[in-house]
Order: sequence, then C-alpha cells, then structure tokens
Amino acid sequence: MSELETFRAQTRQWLEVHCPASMRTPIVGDEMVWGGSSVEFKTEDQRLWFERMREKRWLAPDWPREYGGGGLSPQQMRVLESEMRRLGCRQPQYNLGMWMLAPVLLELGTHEQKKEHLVPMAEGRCRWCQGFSEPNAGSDLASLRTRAEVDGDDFIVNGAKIWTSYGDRADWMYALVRTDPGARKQQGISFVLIDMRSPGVSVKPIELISGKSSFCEVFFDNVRVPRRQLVGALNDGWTVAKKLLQHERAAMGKFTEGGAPSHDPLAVARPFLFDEHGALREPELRARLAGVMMDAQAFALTHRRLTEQAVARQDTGALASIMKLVQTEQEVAKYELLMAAMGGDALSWDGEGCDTAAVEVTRAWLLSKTYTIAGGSSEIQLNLIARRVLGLPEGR
Amino acid sequence: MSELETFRAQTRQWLEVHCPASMRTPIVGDEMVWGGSSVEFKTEDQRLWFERMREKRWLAPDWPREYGGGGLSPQQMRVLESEMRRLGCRQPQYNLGMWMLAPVLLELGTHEQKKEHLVPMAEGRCRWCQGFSEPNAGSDLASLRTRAEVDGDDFIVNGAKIWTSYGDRADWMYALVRTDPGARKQQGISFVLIDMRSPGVSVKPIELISGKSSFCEVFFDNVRVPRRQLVGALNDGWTVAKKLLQHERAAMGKFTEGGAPSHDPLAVARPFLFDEHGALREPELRARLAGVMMDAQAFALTHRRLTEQAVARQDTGALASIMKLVQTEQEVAKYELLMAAMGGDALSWDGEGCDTAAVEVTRAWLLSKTYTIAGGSSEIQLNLIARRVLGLPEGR
Amino acid sequence: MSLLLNEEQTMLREAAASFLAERSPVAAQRRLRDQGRAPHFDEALWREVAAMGWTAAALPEEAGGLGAGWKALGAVFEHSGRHLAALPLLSSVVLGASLLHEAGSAAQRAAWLPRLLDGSARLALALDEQPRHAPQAIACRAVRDAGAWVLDGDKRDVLDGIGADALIVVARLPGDEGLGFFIVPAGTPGLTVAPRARIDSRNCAQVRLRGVRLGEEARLSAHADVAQLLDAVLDRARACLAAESLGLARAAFEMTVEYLKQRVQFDVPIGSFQALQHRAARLYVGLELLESSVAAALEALDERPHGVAQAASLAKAKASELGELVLNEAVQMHGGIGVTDEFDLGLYLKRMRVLSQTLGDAAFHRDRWARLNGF
Amino acid sequence: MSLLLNEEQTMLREAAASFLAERSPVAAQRRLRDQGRAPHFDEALWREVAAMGWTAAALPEEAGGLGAGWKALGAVFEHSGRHLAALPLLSSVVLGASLLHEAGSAAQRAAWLPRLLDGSARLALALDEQPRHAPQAIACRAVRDAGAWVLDGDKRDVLDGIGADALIVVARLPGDEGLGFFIVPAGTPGLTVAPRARIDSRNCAQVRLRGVRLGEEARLSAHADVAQLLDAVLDRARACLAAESLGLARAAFEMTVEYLKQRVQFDVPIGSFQALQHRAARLYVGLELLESSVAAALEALDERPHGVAQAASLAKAKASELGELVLNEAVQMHGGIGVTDEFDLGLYLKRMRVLSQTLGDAAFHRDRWARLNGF
Repeated sequence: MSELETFRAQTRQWLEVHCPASMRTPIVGDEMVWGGSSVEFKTEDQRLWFERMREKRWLAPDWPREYGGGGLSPQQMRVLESEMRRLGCRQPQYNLGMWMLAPVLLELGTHEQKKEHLVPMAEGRCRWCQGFSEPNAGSDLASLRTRAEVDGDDFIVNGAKIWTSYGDRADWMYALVRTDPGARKQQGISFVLIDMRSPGVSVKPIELISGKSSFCEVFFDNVRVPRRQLVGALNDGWTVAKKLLQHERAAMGKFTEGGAPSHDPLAVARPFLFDEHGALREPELRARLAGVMMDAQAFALTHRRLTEQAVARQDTGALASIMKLVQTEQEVAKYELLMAAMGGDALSWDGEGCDTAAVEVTRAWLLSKTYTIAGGSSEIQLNLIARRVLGLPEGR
Repeated sequence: MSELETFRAQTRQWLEVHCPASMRTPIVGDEMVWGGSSVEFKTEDQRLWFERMREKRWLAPDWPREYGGGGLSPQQMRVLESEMRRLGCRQPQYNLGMWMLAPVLLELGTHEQKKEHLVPMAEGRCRWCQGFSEPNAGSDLASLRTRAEVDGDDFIVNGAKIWTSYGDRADWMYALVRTDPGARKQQGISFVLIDMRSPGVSVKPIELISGKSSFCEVFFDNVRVPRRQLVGALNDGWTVAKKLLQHERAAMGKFTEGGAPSHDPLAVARPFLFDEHGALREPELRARLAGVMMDAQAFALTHRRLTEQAVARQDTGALASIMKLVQTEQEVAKYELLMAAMGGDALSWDGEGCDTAAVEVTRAWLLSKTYTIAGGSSEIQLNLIARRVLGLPEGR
Repeated sequence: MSLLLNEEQTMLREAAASFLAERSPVAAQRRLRDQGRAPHFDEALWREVAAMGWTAAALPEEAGGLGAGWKALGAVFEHSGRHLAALPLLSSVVLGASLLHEAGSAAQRAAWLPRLLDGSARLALALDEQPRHAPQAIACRAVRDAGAWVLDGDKRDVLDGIGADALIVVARLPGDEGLGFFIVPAGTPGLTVAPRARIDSRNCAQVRLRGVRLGEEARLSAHADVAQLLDAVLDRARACLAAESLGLARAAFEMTVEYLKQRVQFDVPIGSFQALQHRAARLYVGLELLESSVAAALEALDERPHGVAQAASLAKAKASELGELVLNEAVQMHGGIGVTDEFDLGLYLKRMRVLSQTLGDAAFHRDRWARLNGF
Repeated sequence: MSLLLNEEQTMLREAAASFLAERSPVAAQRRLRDQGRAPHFDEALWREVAAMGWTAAALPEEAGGLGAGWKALGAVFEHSGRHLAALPLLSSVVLGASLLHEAGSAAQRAAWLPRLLDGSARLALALDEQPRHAPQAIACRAVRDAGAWVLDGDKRDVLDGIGADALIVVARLPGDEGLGFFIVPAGTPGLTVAPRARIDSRNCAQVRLRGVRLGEEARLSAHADVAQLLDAVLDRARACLAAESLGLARAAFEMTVEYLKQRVQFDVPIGSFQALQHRAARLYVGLELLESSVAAALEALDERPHGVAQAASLAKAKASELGELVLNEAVQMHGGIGVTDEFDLGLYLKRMRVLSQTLGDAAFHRDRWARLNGF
C-alpha cells in the first residue's frame, strides 16, 4: 500500500468514527456554522464536528503547521476532500477569511501577518468580512473613496463600505482603501486588515426589499489601523485584490453547497395550475412553467458538461461569468413565474393573516432581484463574455 | 359663400364627375401608378384618372404654375386634400421625386433646375430614384465613397449605390456624392441630379431572401454629370439631404396608404389552432396570437392618440422613430407567430407542389426581416429615442 | 370621441397631480406602512378627496355624480399610482357605488350613494375565492330560508374590507338562478372580516360567511343579468387599475432615467451605455402603447359601451405585463440601491405586483380578450 | 457516462468536419438549389459518406453498424448543419434503418439493412398528416382484404421521399389494434409520390395512397407496441436534428461575431456597440446551454434509455427556439447584406426554419416535456 493509500484508509476511518451522522447530510437553510469569536452551534453535533476537526487541525488541512494548519500535501488534501465528499461530510466551519483572504496572505503576507491572522482562522476563532464595495462605486470598484492617511505608524481611515456580508458579526475586515488621492483610479489603493472592534468603526445592517439581510454598511470615523496591517506594497492594493478575487469562484462554490434551498417550481405551482378536478386551468402558465424547468435542466447539464471539460483540461472560457449570469437570471424567471401562478397567494407579507410558506416564496422573489445585481451585475457579466469570450472590441 | 367655399364646391363637383368609381377604392397590392417616362396603366380607369388630373395640373396642385403646378394656395391645397379623402380618391400617381425632391428643389433649386425638373414631374413624365445608401455605408450614411471629380463643366462620377428602390425604372436619380475626399465625413459631400440614361450608369436588381425585389444596385463608371445639376453649394450636400429627409415621413405616409396588404393573423392562424371538432389544439400559440393582436391594437391606438395630439398641437416627441420601430417589429413578431402556427405549411416555396397562399405568408415573413433594417434599423431608432426623447447622454 | 382629455378633465387631472404630490407623497405611504394600523389609509385625506368631488367625478348626475367621465377619474388614478397614494376610491366608489347605482333599488341607492360619495361610509366588494382572479368561480352560496337569505362561503383579497361599513358579497343562488349580490353590513352575525397583510401594506381582508342571515332588502338587482353587470363594473375597475399602473410605471421609469443620467460609473454616466439606452427606449415605447390602451379603455367607458370589455382587457393586460417589466428593469438599472428598503423603488415594485394581479393579470386578460374575439 | 466525446467519436467528428468543409461547402448547397433537380442532394457524395461508415456509426454491430454511439453520429449532424450539407442520413438511416432494425423481421432486415448502410438504397418515413407535427394524429388506414393489406390516406412533408426505394408508411390498423408500419416499395400501384418545393430546397414529398395492396410481408413489427417504438425512433431523429440545428446556429453565430468585428460604422467596428455586445453574449450563452442539451440527448440514446424522451424533447425544444433566435438576430445584426439572396445567411435562415418545425417545434416539445414530467 502506498503512503497515500495508507493516508486514505486512515482518513476514511477517522471520518467514519468522528463525523456525526447528522453532519453527513446536506446543509439546508441556515445550518452553516460560521467560525469566529462568537461562533454559535445549533446542535451538539455541530459543536462536536467543529471541535474534532479543529483538534485534528483540519479546519485548515493544507496550511503549514506553524500557522495552525494540518500540513497536508496537495495530494493528501485531495484525498481528504474526496473522502469527505464520499461520506457527504459538511464543512465544519464557513469562513470567508479562510477561503478568500488566507490564500493571499499565504502568498504575500509577512511572517508576522501570517502568525497573527492565520492561526486564529485555523482555530475557528476569527471571522472575516470583505470591505470592497462603496456607496458610490457599485460595479466600478476602482472608484472607491474610503481614504487612509499615514499618521506615524498608523493609517487613519475615514469613509464607508457597503454590501459587507455579516459585517455585524465579523471580527476583522480585509479592505481596499485609497492611500494616494492624487493617483488615478486603480493606482493609489492599498489593501489593509482592520480590526472591527477598533474605535470609530460602526456597522449598520441593511434592510432589503425582501426584509432583513446579512448585508451591512460599515462606517469608519478616524479609525486607527497599524501600518503592519498593510498587505502587499503601499498603493499596490489593486494587485492584491485581483489575486484575492481569483479565489472568489471557489469560495462561492463552497457557499452554494450550503445555500438557502430554492423552491421546486413544479411543486409550488402545481396546485395553482389545475382545478379541483385536475383539469388544466392555466395553459399559458403551464407552458411558462415547462420553459422555466427546461431552462434549469439545460443549465444543470451545462454545469455538468463544463465540469467534465475542466476535468479533461479542455478550455472552459468565461465559465464563471456564464454560470453567474444564467443561474441568477433563471432564479429571477422562476420566481416571476411562481408569482404569476400563485396570484393573490403570492402577495402575502408578514403580518396578520399571513401564510408563512407563501411569504417565503414572495420573499425569495424579492431577494432574487439582488442576485442579478450583487457580485457583478448581469450587465457586467455580459460585458465580460462579449469582450473575453467573443473578443468583441472595447468601446461604446 | 366665401371664395374658399366656392373652391370647395367646385372641387367636390369636379372630383365627383372626373374620378372614376374604381379610383375611389383603397389601393391593394401593386395597383399603384408610378409616373415616369415608362408609366404603365393596368386599367383604363387608371389612365383616365391620371390624365384628367394631369390636364387639371393637379398632379402637383400647389406648385407654381410656371413649374407645371396648379398654383393652389395652401388653404386651397388643404381643401383639395380633404375632398379627395372624403371621396376616397387614390393618388393619381406615385412619384418619389414629387414628394421628396421637389420640396427641396422649390426651396433651394435654381430657376433653371426648377424648369428642367419640376415641369416633367408635374406632368408625370419623369420618375425619380434616391441614391444615398452605399454598399459599405449602411446606417452610417455619411461614410459614403461614391466620388465626383470636377472636370471642366462636368463632374465625373465613379462608385456605386445600393438599396435604390426601382433604380431599374427611374429616369433620374438624386444622389449624394463625395466632392472633397480630403474633408471629414459630412463635409465634402454634394447633392447632384443624375440622368439614369447617361453612359456609364448600370443597374442591377437585388434579389432578396424573399425573392425578387424593387431594390437595385446602381453602378457609376466615369459618368458625366453637368455642373448645373448640382443642388445647393458644392460640398454642402449634407444640408440638402437633411432637408430632404424631413419630407421622408410624409412621403412614407403616402406610400403606406397603398402598401402591400398585410395578413390578418387571426384569419390565417385560426384553421391551425383548432382541430376539426373546433377544439383548441395549441394553447400556447393561442396566447401568442392574442398577444400579437393586442399589440397591434395598442399600436393602432397609439397612432390615433398621437395624431390627435398632433392636431391639438401637443408635443409628440420622436413620433416617427417610435412608429417605425413598433410597426416593423410587430410585423416581424406576427409573421414569426404565423410561421409557427402554420408548421409545415409555412415551409413551402415556389416550385412543384406549392400552395400560393401559403407561399405568400412565407415570403412576407422573409420580407419582414428587411423592415427592421431598411430606412433606419431598429437599433438606430432606439438610439434616437434614447438620445432625443429620454435625453440620455451620447457615449458608449 | 377622443383619446385626449377635455378641458374639464384636464383641470381635474392637474388638481389631482398637485394635491397628491403635496398631500400624499410616497413618504406618506411609507409612514402608513410603518404604522401598520387599520384602515391603512389616511381618513382625513380621504374626506378631503371626497369633498373635492373626485368620488363623484365619473358617476352620472342621476347618481349624484358630476358626469365628468371615466377619463377624468382615470387621470386621478394615474396620479394616485404615481405617488402610491392609498385611497379607497376603487373599492368604495368604482366597485361599490357604481355597482349600487347599477343594481340597487331606489331605497338602497338613497341609503348609500350620498354617504359613499361624501366619504362618510365605505363599501367593499367580496368577490374572489381563488388565488388567481376568477370571477366565475363562485362557491359561496345563498339559500332561501323562511323569507330570509342565508349566506355561507369564504372570500379572499377583499380590497379595503377592513373597516368597511358593508360588504357587497357575490354569491351563487339556488338551482340555476345564477349569481346574486348581497349587501352585508359590518357586524352582521356570522360575518368575519379578518385582516390580511400584503406586500403593498394596503387594507385587505379575508372574509368568512357562516350562516349569515339577511332580509330580502339586502339583495341587489333581482332583475338584471348579474354576471353581465358584474363584468361591466369590474371592467370599470380594471380600466382604473390600468390607469393607476400607468402612473406608477411612468413614475418608476422617470426615476430610472434620471438615475441613468446622474449615476457615474467608469467615469461616465451609466445612461451613456448603449445597452441600457436601448432597454430604456423600449420601456418608453411600451409606456406610450400602454398610455394609448388605457386612454382607449376609459374612452370606451364614456362613449363606446360595446367596446368596453375588449378595451378593458387590452389595457389591463398591457398594464400588468408592462408594469412588471418596467419595475423589474428599474430595479436592475438602479443596482444595489434599488433593492434596499430605504429607497422608494421597492415600494413601487411591491404595489405594482398587487396591481398586476388584482382583477386579472396579463395571462387572464389575454385569454379573455381572445374569447371576446371569438377564438 | 459523459457528455463529452470519446477518442473514437472525436476522430469521427474531425473527419466529418474536414470532409464536409471540403466536399460540401455552402456553395454546393447553393448549386443544388439553383439546379433544382431531384434528388436534391449529391448522390456521389452520399455514396462516399456511406463508404466512410457514417451511415453505420450509431447502429449496433448486430445491425451491421459500428456501435460508435449516437454521440458520434450527432457530431456528424452538427457538422452537416454547419455546412448546410444535404444528405439523406436522417431519412434513410436514423429513421429508416433504425426503424427497420427495431421492428423488422429477419428477412426484412436482411433485405434492406446492408443496402441502406452502403448507400445503394434509400428509405423514407411517411408519418405526418397535419401541418404541425402530430405523430398521434394518423388517419391513413390499413384494412385487411383477402389476406392482403390495403392502405388509403395522405402523408405530407416526407423527407427525402422523392426517389426513395421504399416508404415506411405509418397507418392506423382496424379496430383498436393501433398503428402499424408498412414497407411500400416505390412504384407500388396506388402510391403517388409528388415533389413539394420548400424553403430549404431539400428533397421533400407529398404522398398519396389509394387502395395500395400489400402482402403480409410488407408489415413491420406485428408484435411490438408500435406507438412506443415510433416515439423511440423519432427521438433519435429529434436528437440528430437538434445536433444539426446546433451546428447551423453556431456557424451563423460565428459569421455574425466575425461581421461585428469587421464591419465599421461611425468610424468604429459595430461590435464595439454595447447593445450588440450584450445581445451577442446572450446568444453565446444560449448556444452553450443548447450544446449541453444536445449532448445529453445523444448521451441518453447511448446510455440512459429511460431518459431519452425527456432529453430529446429538451434538446429539440431548445434547438428550435434558440436556432430561430440566433438566425433572426444574425440577420438583423448583418443589416442589409443579411437579407440579400447573394449572401449565405439567408440559406441558413431558411434551413433553420425547416429544422425547427421538423418532428416538433419548441411549443410541441415543451408540451410533451411537461406531460412526461406529469403536468
């Protein structure tokens, strides 16, 4: 038996012994465990699984051991992942910092930065949020205005960030700030790490049209950030951010595994399409329903085909843009259809006489409007496909 | 009785006596009489009506008498028009030159030009075509390349025009040519009148995907055009053309009065939607059919409302753009629906076993594709609406 | 016949425009939502509106109305839509008073019409029983019992039902007698009117009738073809809803065009991007077609009784379809700010969806229009 | 299971790509059109295709095929679509040979299969009787008469029917026996095969059967559920048509993107206009989804018999819908040149419309897919 095969056998056995049965089921709703100083467990199994993986140093299995990781080789890491998939093990913790920031820190961070930040992440003690978007920047990230002025060994940060997911629960933020107001756009931006408990940081959750959300606005009022929290060179934050965003797709993949369950359109619409005798009441809506479901099927097949191509190392083009565009627009189309099918039932809202299941569909409809905007709007994805895949010229 | 009332009574009486009954019915198909040296009449009534109006000098009722017109005042002209409408009299001749070129010649032409060109038009002896579009210009009219070089008292014209309606039957062409190749775009263009029988002019009808068409390509190979055929100043042709195009909408209005009859979608689709027992076979197509018909109704109402507003001198915005865009796109949508409804019947073509009525629908479907391209494509209309009506900024 | 407003109608439109802009801006609707208290509209405002005669505008003079025409009332609805003004005008006047005027006895008319028009009383129509509008699908039954009527059934989505002085209930009569209308005063034993929270935060009720006993005088229109009368009255409401949708969609569209001009990204106004320009231009053209369709439906109510059903279905179908499209596009073009509760656009989006479904959406009216056209 | 091609299939695809590009470019299809002579395809080319084994690719080895799988044959169809190559592959092999293989007796198979695969004989399927594809609506009748079968009826849109050596006719049997297949050799008394000119200038026939007498040996598959068998064979053809549509639409799309890059207006390439970019990007995404759907239908034919019907309807619906959209957009984006007969795009537009309607368009297959999914 090769060394790797031995590792596989041991890993499989360890997982079978230590991963509780309830942690081998798909995540639904808000059953994710978010690591951090205020980590919360909804079940005892969640805690057990989290703590056992932490002890095993497998919250960060392939990081160096000196930074709190498990020190696995890339081959071992793939074995561990495949064994976890085989058993259906959940991620023991969700952590934006781990998936987005850590790869960048490992590449570009100083030894002190790695010590200071990677160890707590690997131990599930620190939760991170992202501070890129700003109230007046939108899709044009580089037009950000939050500024950081050098003052001795510190930066003094002033400004605001928006659309920060779970800004109200994070311990730290990685952020882009403007350090040279004279430079043009992408130049003059730096990448810094900000302790969310610093004086002058305030956080305000954003209420969406669909109701409460995980998004926040974060305000900085003369916040002191030590210079040692600068990652990469001064005014070179754009380079760091671009590297970080390359990890976004992989990270989003982990999130969607545990994303909010979407509605099955046929199950929801069926009672409305037929009358009490089973006769079709709404031929037009039935055709639309079939169209929506067929589109979803074609999308799933495309996901499968492009994954197979990626495995076969064939070129996959602007995969992420296509997937993002299609998935979010299909969600929008599906909920538009369900709203039509459900008629008055889809107009319910929290309050007297409300039907919870119907309100959930309505809320999901409203929330779907954010999908085609957040994380690069549909228009941005179309621009990218036109330019990068089709090679159409920049311009008008 | 006022002088105008007397004129009205006389006009009405004259029309009632002289306009044959068959010339008081709506024009269908190709029943238009095109004036010109090769004027053709399909019926004796057509000839009678044409000749009587010509004798009355009412082919050009409000032009000065010295240029072959009837010399009517604007008030008298309106009376004549309203009386012709009242009786349903047809246009005695169709003539692009009369409706497009003549107003410009009357305003900008020299006395000699008016004498030379208006008189034959007013007598129905000269048919005109338009030479603006070029093979590589498309919607960007100003990028035209047909050049005219001064050679003594003549221009020498070389180049080609495309999409010239009835170029093969016209006596003369009014055209834009480049007279200063060094100048940028709109500058350096002149407006000239070209005798289509000049040596070096050749005409090739264009075959469309729908079959034979009235469009032609016109080629100029060292064609001599006397300098006296220049309208407006040298290199100032763009100004002349803009004035001329202002008359396009009015002219198009006269044409559509006698346009090819379009298909009634319900009449065509009904037999395909229901089975032999009258049961609905295609619920999805029925909904589409209703949608197409309702769109047509909304368009007709918009035409009526905007006409009422125009009469009431309210602002009508970019009326022409909206009308052009909607009408052509509705035709396209209608024929797309009919193609779907008719299934295999819509795939017929001229040849063995073909059903003429079905082929007509198929041909109309193919022809409808040109509507959204010709005369300012849908994209050009959308640009105009965005800029002129909505005031959105020029740009990207 | 004209699709344009006459002088009197234009004056009313301008009065409505300035009154609503000042007295019922969107902020007022937001306040009503946050308060969440029945009747979910401003009663003082409603009395003022009645005093100005808007309630009477469309009704004929013999009903105590001004006879200014439906085009006049449509203009009021258009501006209500523009400002999201919550008024019980549709429920109490367009449905309530006009049904009572058509179908009521002299006594019923005398008892109700003056109070409906001066705003001191309100009626609401209890019709739908299905999630999707289906005015033929009436299971609520009225049976005769010892000289009285007894009503049993459930009604849903009753607009402004909370606090209404009485409901007009549509019920199925015994045997093949068809449908009947009954006036059921609030508080009648066996009647339950429960609030139902909806996304537009307006007044809406679920109604239960359990052994509700009514005298013969509670019944409207023993003589007429009730289904036809119902259709006629619903078409008035549909035309008004289409007018309200037009105003709402135009307001959202104008906000969006303004935003496209103001909002700078990549150093230029986003309105200079051609893809957005073309989408905005298509919405503009759609709104022009909708405006014509709405004007034609109102004109038909005033002048072409035989064309009402088709014109109302055309207007309502277009209003639902285009209203949804405009609001969805408006949100998308606004980007992030468009999906925050703080920004008003979300209120427009939610209200538009209610308007779109009320008394039939685009699919319902395309189907009806096709049937009216014989296919 | 995989949506990708294996090595053998990839080789066949590449062979098809280069052979068709060289031997059957669009110019060849234009020549065939202008000649207008039956059989409307190049018989020499067809013999070469058969000699290369494309006819045998998808059939199992016991039928004389290569067993390379439907994915392999799908790749051939995709490239036929790309070059508008006219070949009787669908009619004679996918419909003809595969039906005969499934339903024929040993004698029938021995008589026909080798000749179909080597291209020396052709079959055509006479199925549809309605303008829109409706394989259940069969009025053509077969009755027993003195030990023989007598067929009467009319068939339309018979692909490659002109010059076929025999037709397989689908007819309704007496009583409740359902449907039957009959091999009717060309020249049988009472059989008329008339040409029918269509927009794609391919071989297509109208068929009349008047008292056509056949022996028992003319009947296929006395044992099986004929309707189910028919559906299974049609689904093979639908998957191949979807593959052909994909290749055709991709070719038109690529021409269009190229044109957008080359064509200069207002001093810039028109491909730099954002509105056109977004439309092109949406077409690209649609083609990716179509490609996956087509691959899944072919994969189902090879490996998932229970998933064939749904997968074929998905692929055919998407192919019809998207193919029409891509061609319409391609014409519009090309502007004037796109509507001239001289330019090839019109040939693509016309062929796409035939593909779209053949064996069911998007509406047909959405309806079928919904039924297969129980609603």
